Amino acid sequence: MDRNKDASASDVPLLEVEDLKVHLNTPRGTLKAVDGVSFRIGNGQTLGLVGESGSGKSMLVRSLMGISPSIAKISGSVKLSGAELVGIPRKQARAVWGNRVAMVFQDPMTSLNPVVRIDRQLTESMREHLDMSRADARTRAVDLLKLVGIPEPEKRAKQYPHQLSGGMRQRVTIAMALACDPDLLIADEATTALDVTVQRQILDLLQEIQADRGMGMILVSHDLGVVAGRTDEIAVMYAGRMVEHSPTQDLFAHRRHRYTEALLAAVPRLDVPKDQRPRPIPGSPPDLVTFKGGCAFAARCTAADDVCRTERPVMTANGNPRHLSACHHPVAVGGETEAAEVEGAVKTAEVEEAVKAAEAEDTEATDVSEAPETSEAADSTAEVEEAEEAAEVEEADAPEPVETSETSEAAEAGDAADEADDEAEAEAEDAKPSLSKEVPA
Amino acid sequence: MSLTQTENSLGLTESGVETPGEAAAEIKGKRKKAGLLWWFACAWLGIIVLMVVFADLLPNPYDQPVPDASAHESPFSSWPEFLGTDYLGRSTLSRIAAGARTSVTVATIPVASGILIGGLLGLVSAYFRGTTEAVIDIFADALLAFPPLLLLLMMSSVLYPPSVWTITLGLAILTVPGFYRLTKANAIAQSKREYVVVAKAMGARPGRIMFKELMPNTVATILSYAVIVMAVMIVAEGSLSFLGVGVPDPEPSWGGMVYKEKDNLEDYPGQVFVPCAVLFLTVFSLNVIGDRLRSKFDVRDSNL
Amino acid sequence: MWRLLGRKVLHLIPVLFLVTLATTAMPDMLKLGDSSATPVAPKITMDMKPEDIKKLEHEYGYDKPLLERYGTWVKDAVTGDFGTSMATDQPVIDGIKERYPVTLELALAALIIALGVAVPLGVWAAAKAGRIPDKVLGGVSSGLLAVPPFVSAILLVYLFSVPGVISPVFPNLSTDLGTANFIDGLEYLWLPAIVLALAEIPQFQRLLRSDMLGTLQEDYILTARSKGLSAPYVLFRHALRPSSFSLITISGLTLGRLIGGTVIVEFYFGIPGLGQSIVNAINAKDIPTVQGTVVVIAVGYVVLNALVDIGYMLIDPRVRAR
Amino acid sequence: MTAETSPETGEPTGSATGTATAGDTAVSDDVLLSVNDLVQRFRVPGGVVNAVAGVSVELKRGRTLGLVGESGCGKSTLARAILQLTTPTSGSVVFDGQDLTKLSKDGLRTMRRRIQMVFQDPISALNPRRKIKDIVAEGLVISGTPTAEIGPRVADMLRKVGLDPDFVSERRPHQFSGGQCQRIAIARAMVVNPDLLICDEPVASLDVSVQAQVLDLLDEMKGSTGVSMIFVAHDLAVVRNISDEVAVMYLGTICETGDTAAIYDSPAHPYTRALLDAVPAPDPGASHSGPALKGEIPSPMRPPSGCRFRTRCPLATDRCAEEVPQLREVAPGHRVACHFPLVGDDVPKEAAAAG
Repeated sequence: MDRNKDASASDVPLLEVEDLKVHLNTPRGTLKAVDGVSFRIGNGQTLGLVGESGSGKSMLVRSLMGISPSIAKISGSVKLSGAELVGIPRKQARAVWGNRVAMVFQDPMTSLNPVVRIDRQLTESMREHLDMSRADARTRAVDLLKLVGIPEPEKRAKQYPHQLSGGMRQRVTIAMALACDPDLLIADEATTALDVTVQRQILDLLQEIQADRGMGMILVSHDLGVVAGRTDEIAVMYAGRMVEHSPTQDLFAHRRHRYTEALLAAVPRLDVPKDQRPRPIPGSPPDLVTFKGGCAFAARCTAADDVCRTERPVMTANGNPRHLSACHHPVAVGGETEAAEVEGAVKTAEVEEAVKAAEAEDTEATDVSEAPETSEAADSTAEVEEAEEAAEVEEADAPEPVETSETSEAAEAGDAADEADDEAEAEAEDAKPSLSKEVPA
Repeated sequence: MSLTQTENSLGLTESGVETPGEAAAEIKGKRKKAGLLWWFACAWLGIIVLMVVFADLLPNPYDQPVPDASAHESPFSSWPEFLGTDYLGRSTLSRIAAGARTSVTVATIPVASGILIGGLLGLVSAYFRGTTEAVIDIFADALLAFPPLLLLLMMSSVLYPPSVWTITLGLAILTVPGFYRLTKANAIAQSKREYVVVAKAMGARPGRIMFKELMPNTVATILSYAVIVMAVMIVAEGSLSFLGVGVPDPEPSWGGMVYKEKDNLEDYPGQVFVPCAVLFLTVFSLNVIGDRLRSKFDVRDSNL
Repeated sequence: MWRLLGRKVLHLIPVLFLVTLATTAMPDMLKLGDSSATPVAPKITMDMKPEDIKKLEHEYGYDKPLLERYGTWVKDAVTGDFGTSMATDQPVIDGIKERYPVTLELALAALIIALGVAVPLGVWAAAKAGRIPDKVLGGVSSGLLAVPPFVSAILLVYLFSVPGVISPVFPNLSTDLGTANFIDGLEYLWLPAIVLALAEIPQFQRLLRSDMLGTLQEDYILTARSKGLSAPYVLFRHALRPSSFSLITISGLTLGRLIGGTVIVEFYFGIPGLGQSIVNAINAKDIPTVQGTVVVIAVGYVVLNALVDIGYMLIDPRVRAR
Repeated sequence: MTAETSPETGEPTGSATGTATAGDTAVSDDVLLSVNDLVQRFRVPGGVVNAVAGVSVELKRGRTLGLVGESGCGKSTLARAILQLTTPTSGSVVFDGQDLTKLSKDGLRTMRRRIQMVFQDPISALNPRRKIKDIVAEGLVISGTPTAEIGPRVADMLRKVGLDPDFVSERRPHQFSGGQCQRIAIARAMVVNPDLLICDEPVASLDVSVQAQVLDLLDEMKGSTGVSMIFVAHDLAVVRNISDEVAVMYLGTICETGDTAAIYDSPAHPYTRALLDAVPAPDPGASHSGPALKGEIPSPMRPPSGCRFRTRCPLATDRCAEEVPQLREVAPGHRVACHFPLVGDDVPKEAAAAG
């Protein structure tokens, strides 16, 4: 454990991403999943990365971990403590992945190998990167399990993942990510698959560990609520680009980009009066293969004009030098909070009108012209997701056809699930997380 | 490919694992263009069809122009016997063409009846589950408990006298459990999907659910497997005839031709290898087409 | 898990009942096709009158109703008595005892060869999916898949110039199945075993390849890769095991099928195994021998299937937990 | 086993309070659905799951009930049991005066037309090989609507959910995005003019921006047709705007029910409180108001004795382990199953101190 982590403590930011592009070669053309993103994270800082599905946020963080699909072409620059990561030999890069940068995935049910005991999954990266003996690694593994709040760590270490509940498994994946004491922890939608109560536990845990160890952290989420209270800075992504990047407080107080504004208004929240309803964003994101110029949000934006449709906005600071946004018609910077609120109220009404109008259009006239576009957008979203999911089977090989796995599942069900009748099976799904093990009080 | 492969190529092993097709070699959306192999396979099957249709224009396959023991003639020595003649002096080309009729019979009829009976039982079983399923399962499992070739042998020992039709009947019985299990597995997988639950919740009757909801999503898979099962059927008939318990001699059959000539391998290899090659090419073509269909439908499904 | 096991065993009983009943009903089925056919055909001589045949059928008990015959058959079979051969007048069980080891050895040898070749090729193809090695392997396996065993047998014999039909004096494998015997047997069985293996290799290889590809799509492979582990490590330590369950299951089943499926090579190579005896019995219309041999093989197959299922539960921790 | 039986033996008393309130309203015609002491048990390997352990709820005509709880709390099972998609172990489901559990197959089939369902995953809820117009028409075809009428009604309904019938009719589901598929699913449900719409997590798998679209659409439908709704969700924030009443479920039982304002403004059950606290607010200034709930929902195969929530409750005392709390009214129409409710006569502070 004698890596010199302090070398970077001075001016060099922990992570520096410059004009990162992740382009996927699909049969329809190049899909610009991430299209020129730049940001930095200081030591011990937390960045919230927010966006809808298909916005490229997952693709972005996966390209940092070397697990983007093989059809992806990565260009630009990613520097970890000043050392370039893009384009270096795989062997060198492997020394970084899992060691100095580690990742927690979305679904704890699928991100642990079901047939490998927990202790081995925990120790393997220590044995790989830190050259630890089996016994030392095991001791540390048990310590890590204790650290992430797993009761009876000794016993749990010898179990298989399915013997743990969802929340416990996510704790295990966090322990796994912490195994080599990384400088940067990436949590890719780490709580999306969990219940709200458990989500809060896991977020608290992440925050605590981050503060304790002074790690950098990227919290990826589609939910502005998740990142609001737990990050230093927030970056909002839309259609493969960053549209707004700002210190957290400032973003919520003076959001500039129309997309951020719309996203915030769409979140159902408890801290506002009941009559202030979440407002939908009409339409869907553009197709990232065919999308050409202009602002990607223009088609859904209530403030869009011809400039937005033709000219692509660039990230500019407007007032606060640390608050960047890429919008031709940014939301006015409200000086005082009260004034902002009043203005917000007026705006609300306005936008509501506009949205209604847009919706009416959506339903009646434009649908003929718009629908093909949206369905294609759906396609491209699916592509991105699919690509995001695709493991690097070299040369872009076949995702196992869904039907196959299902058929086999069904056949298995046909055999194995004689055990419980149909209904019970359906139910078992509902009760699965809790069936695995009782939770200590 | 052996007859014993039936189960595997149907993807109907106990754990229900499908044997992969070329499916795996294709990425979603990035569909392979129909390659050379595909066109070759289609062309070959076209030739087979031509043979079946025009077999009567060739010399009579039962004719023995030179009725003595030294009747063999090597390939390419005369027309229309350019594939040579067999030990009785019968035209090999004619017998290949007439054998194609046998092969087409044993390939299509059992497969069609297997799809019909097995598919129907599969849908019923997948919809009702419970006792219905358990009872049908027992019969299917009992049939599957015999290694396929063994079952055929057993049947050919009692279905007497052997002919194309008794063999077709035997093969038909053999295919039913395979298609049954495939349909069932497929339909059960779907019945967990919510659109089936929705249909039930809307008050749809069992027939409607089986035929409107479950069947459309099963048919494509079944048909693409059917092509591969046809290949298996052709091999099965060939194997039986090779053992001398299949289509009896004057009737032409590719396997039977190999059986009769196998002892003359040293002297007249052509008489053995010509039917072997025809059998191989046919089976190979069917496999190529079946694999491609399968992967195509799989890809469609995975895009949903 | 134990419940699952119980259900498997419960399911076995009716299946075995149907299997044995079907074989007992063989003489009756014979009459369905041709009412003049008789199960005692091998005993009939030219000068026999229909009454004599009836008498003969009565002697062998074929005139009794099916269920009664089934009862007798089960009672005898439990004590290891499968009746006497019509053709040789030997107890059927003696022939089976003598021939079973030969067939078993042949099937085992074929399975070992097939797995030995297919597993590395399957992993290799999955690792190189879409690249040249995978494409070549895919082509070869598609081709192999279309070669029926009787064709490959003939081809191999022709290529290696092995005399048309081998009829060696087989060592008596039945005394015991020790290693010495196994190796002795291989001297005669290697070529037939390769023929059998050739038919299984492409299937095993394709199965493992596609299962591996499926596994490589899983999130936990991404997790493993994000830990900076090397590609071979991920392939063998994370992907191979969860990918091999179906292969293991299938190889178990294949063994069962091979025991009943060696007919063709036994027939062609003149190997005195169960398959050859069935073909001979069919040609001699020796129903008791067919019946006894088929039952032994089928029951063996069913039981093996059940064992494979149990084995599957033991190796997959997810199933084990149920 | 004792742990399992004790809440059940305690249940009848619970439903007694339930029927008391039901008694008042049963006279009036406006109760559309009343679920009485519904129990749904499943045999699974290793035991029996009490997915729904004695639940009584009531829904008035034209109202919307939000059913909220963590996954595994039995809310989806309850929704399916109401529809008789599973056969309830005991209890009754009275819909418009008829007990669905006692109906014949045919009677149930007719009745089902009046209750429709919308599922969580819109993509798996639509048959991939059927055209949109056939999917939407399904309910009409099943109910024997004349063919001539079907086309126009389908087109009309598609328009109502914001889709252009000329464009979508001939297409298949995979050509649409998740949000559009959910609109189609809603069209399919609403085209038969149901009296009750059961929505099982209809927005959980959608993006936030689309969530609001679907919620708006449902609200619009409710306004224009007067359909009653049961809205199942795991997220209290989602149901807030759409529900008139909310029932919070925990481990197969209802722990709190009341009108929306009461539940959100003055939650009485510590579990409801915790659920509210756990919803992340998109506001960096807002801090969580209570401590995080510890642990996870216990196995429904071995529910804790007494109050099912006690293993995670910050206020639990010995009494909670021994006595099953019954639903009781803390304010008009606001009922809670807790020995130490956060509102009303008991003082939670004391309890907290005692614990």
